[in-house]
Amino acid sequence: MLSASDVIYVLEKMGTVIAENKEYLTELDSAIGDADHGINMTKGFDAVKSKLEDIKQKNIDNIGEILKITGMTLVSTVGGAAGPLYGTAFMKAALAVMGKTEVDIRDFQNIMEGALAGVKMRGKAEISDKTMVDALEPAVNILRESKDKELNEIELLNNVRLAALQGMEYTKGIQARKGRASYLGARSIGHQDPGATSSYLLLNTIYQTVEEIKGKDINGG
Amino acid sequence: MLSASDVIYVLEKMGTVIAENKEYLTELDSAIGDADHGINMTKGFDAVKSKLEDIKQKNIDNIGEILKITGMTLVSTVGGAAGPLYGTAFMKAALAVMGKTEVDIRDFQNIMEGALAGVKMRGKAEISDKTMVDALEPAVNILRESKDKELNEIELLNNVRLAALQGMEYTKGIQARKGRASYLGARSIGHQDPGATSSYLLLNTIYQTVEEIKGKDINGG
Amino acid sequence: MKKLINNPDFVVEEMLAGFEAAYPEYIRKLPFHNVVVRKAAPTKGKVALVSGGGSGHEPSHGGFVGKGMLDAAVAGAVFTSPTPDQILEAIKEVGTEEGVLLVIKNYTGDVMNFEMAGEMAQLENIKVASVVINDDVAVEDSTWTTGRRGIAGTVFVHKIAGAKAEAGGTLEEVKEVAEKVIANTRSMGMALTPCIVPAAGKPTFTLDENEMEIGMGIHGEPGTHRDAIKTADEITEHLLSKVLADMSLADGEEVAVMVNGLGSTPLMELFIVNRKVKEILTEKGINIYKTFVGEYMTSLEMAGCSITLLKLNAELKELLDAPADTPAFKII
Amino acid sequence: MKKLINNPDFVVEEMLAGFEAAYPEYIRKLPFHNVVVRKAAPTKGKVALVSGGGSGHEPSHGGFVGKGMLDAAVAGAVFTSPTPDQILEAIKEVGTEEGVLLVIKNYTGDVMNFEMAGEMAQLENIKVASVVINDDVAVEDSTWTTGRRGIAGTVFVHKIAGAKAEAGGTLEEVKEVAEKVIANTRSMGMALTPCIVPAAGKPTFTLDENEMEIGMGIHGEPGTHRDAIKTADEITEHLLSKVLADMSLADGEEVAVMVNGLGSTPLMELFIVNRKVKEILTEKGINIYKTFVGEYMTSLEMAGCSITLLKLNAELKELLDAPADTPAFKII
Ligand SMILES: Nc1ncnc2c1ncn2[C@@H]1O[C@H](COP(=O)(O)OP(=O)(O)O)[C@@H](O)[C@H]1O
Ligand SMILES: Nc1ncnc2c1ncn2[C@@H]1O[C@H](COP(=O)(O)OP(=O)(O)O)[C@@H](O)[C@H]1O
Ligand SMILES: [Mg+2]
Ligand SMILES: [Mg+2]
Ligand SMILES: [Mg+2]
Ligand SMILES: [Mg+2]
Repeated sequence: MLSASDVIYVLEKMGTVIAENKEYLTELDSAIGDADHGINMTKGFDAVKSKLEDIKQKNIDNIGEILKITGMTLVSTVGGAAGPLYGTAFMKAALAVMGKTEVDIRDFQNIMEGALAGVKMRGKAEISDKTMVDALEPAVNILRESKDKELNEIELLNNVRLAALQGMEYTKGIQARKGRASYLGARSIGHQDPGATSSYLLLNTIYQTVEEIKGKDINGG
Repeated sequence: MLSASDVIYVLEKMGTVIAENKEYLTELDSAIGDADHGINMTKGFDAVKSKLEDIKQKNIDNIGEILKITGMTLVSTVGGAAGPLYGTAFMKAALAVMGKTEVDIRDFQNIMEGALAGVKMRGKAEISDKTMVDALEPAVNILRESKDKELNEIELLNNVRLAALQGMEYTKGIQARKGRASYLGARSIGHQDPGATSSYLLLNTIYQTVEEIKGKDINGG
Repeated sequence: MKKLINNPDFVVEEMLAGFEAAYPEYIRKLPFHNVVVRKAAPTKGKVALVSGGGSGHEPSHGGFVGKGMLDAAVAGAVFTSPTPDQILEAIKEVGTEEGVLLVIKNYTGDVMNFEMAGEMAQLENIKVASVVINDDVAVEDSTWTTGRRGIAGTVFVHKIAGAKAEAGGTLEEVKEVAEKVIANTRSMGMALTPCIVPAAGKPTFTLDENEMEIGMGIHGEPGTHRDAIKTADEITEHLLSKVLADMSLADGEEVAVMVNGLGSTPLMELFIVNRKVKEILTEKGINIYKTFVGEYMTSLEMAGCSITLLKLNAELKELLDAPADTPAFKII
Repeated sequence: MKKLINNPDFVVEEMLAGFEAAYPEYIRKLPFHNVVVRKAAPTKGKVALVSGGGSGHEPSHGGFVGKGMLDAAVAGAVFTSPTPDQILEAIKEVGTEEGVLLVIKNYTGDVMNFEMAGEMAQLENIKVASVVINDDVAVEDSTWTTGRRGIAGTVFVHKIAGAKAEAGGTLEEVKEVAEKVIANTRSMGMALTPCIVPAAGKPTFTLDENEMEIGMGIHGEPGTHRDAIKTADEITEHLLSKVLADMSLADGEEVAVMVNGLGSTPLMELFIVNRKVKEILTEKGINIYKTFVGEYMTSLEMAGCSITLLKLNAELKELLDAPADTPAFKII
């Protein structure tokens, strides 16, 4: 179980990680895009950070509301392709937990289902198009497959982020069919997709931050 | 005494020397001007060269006519400041020997008087304005002073070109008051004037070529 | 990075302030939004045209706001599509009962952001339609991919759809003629030197002293290939052959030509390119109805050019010739 | 040297061929001469305006040939004044009984070549007058020297004298108003990077990555000094303070502003400069009547800009607003 303030903490960590990887993401985008993915994402999460201050001030504990504000902020600050995509992802994720003040691993699955559906609806991309879908869909699949298994939550989140990592790595070998990189045709092969990379970084941040939170929590799991 | 074909030969040599010094003159012009003096002069003397072919073809032996054609060609091909200046110089020089088929050292003085007057009329420059006048006027002064002296012609031409050389060197130390270099104000000090340099090169060519012609001539002086 | 700027983070805002200061007789800027609209917007009784995209392509798109062309232009960050909220403000400011046409260059980001804005506008009961420009033949076209990029041909869409709207066309008619222009416009470009996005501070790509990039995008996206620099005539031949190969232009047909500078290519060079364009088209019996040489869709200070052909018919010619009065495009 | 050219020796001829190909509705080129004239020249009953100079400053001067501005433009080699025979051809082609005004930028070469052409034209019984433009305050003015250079302010002379001629002014009147413009126009420029003359193949000067040249000429002539690059606001302040120091502009007076790009400076940056121009003038209570931002008097691919102010009165305002229709300058 994560509380609203845990969720806020995770979102803040996401901002930190994106900022730390600003140059890296931009570098990746310069090879097959227009060299702005890190810049745009950092701008967006910086804006999210100040919105989170507002949220804390106002003691908003509706996690759906928090994710919706995050999504709307990303939409109106990131721009480019990533803005509408991540924005829609967070806004659709918000619908899955609207009204809730705590979320468990099954809520997280619903969040991720919403996020993935949002990205695919907005971007019309499928797996293997060399986009963030290649990181997100395998991650969601892990959550789906875990449904009937007995798994430690942290272990599961680790598997989720490993699936995203694998998806991110997978984008290196394939040709882009969506987004700016698709204009390169075969020249896009050999380069890792920036959006899949930021998606992995976000899922990795969830895993690491939840582990940190749970480590502090004496009840564990 | 120089014949019309000697004069043609001198003019051809001038073209060769200017072409050889294309980069040098342009380099000088890049320091205090617009880096084209060598380019413009070479273009002009290349055009003169082909006009001289015409002249030879047509057996024109009127030295005044030859100089006039040279001047008009320079005016219509060099452009910039040097075009009207050298063009006018040659056209005024032509007036001094119109109709003559041979020229002696006193004719040469008249030629140079005409050239200098032409440059000064067209450019309104005086000595010490850091222009070609600084090379031409001292050269003309030598010819004027030689009027009553007994001097070997070659020696005299040597003194003429040395005076021009000195004038050219002199331009290094002074501030430009005419032409493009004048826009630099005090920043023009320390640089040698390109036009004074080309004027020296032309007078030096006259000296060297006449010496060459006279060397071949058993009667000497 | 040698730039006449103050702070890389504020270039768009400061540019728009300077743009507004320059052309008060044509446009006004919406306070708090990076949106430029016609001075007297909305124009009652007329379909409104809204376009825009990342900044760095000036005079696109703000320079084309005015009589006979756009009603609003939305400026994103440099080379980054504007966000839906900004686009929505533009739509709301200039929208009329006749509706709004969104003129979008085919980049995933632009398409998605404009689409979201359009959805929001429809929720506010504004009639919205959109067209997507995809004139760049350097990119392979396919329904499985994002398709082609929109580049300089965009300006012809602004001009002709703008004239149709000014003439009282309905939203459907304006959209239809815009699509006619899109279907008949092909472009291709090349770069001699890259450009530097202010916030990045270094070139997006690098080219050797004797290299050029063929078919690169107007945001510095890589093109089809690199090659040793060739003569202007050879480069023109190559670009034009690609453009022509993708159009069905019969002997005797008419085109409009645009030779577009990407930012730091002197007009002199663009005219040298145009000389060869004319030579090649004349050889093929293709008539040039009108030519535009200059900077229309730039890429900051990139050196290079693009060549655009628009195949004309009587209707398109009339609309191309219709008066336009904007800061950067005037037809008298 | 990265340039879209074929042969450095033919750039001017090929440019003019491409220019003629682009604008047959405006101009024609004289065969065998690097002269561009109005399509229907001579214009009977109207004083003719002839200008020109070295090439490399495009759209100056050919781009300003047309209704309400020039009747002919003579193109010299790159950065080199045209020769008198070319200028004479222009004068003869467009000259009318009302006479011809030569509009000359103050460079020794230009002045002498135009002067010689004028002398030749007078021998052929053509009435000729001339004005010499000297707006560049970077250069010290003095009757002992050549005086100031003519730079971007030239375009205001073309526009206003052109309007006066179009309105039926006599040669004396057109000359008088041109001199009024010259007396009230001041400019100053700066460069971030040099340009390369095609025939030379290398930059006329070099600047370090963090250096700029203040007050340089439009042919790459050195300026007043070098300095570390400053912000756009600081640079604008410096240039404008020099310009203002040389004009008597009282509170409430009106000016036209031109922020001119030298070749490779993005419009974005010119607008950032214009933002500060507006701020400073507003502070001083000086009213901006009209602003022109763009490339008017370039220096091939030099990066940098110049700022020009023209002090206006009722007459000059009316003439500035008069219609003009040329390839590169239109007033509707
Ligand atoms: N249609 C799409 N569907 C899903 N993801 C996409 C799509 N188009 C682009 N992306 C993702 O967006 C990333 C690029 O984001 P960004 O650089 O911020 O936007 P832009 O391409 O507009 O500059 C790509 O790496 C890719 O992962
Ligand atoms: N008014 C003048 N009188 C005499 N010589 C002049 C004058 N102005 C310039 N010059 C000469 O012309 C030279 C420059 O010639 P050039 O570079 O060909 O012309 P431009 O300055 O037009 O590029 C100068 O070095 C100077 O000697
Ligand atoms: Mg990107
Ligand atoms: Mg010179
Ligand atoms: Mg982008
Ligand atoms: Mg010169």
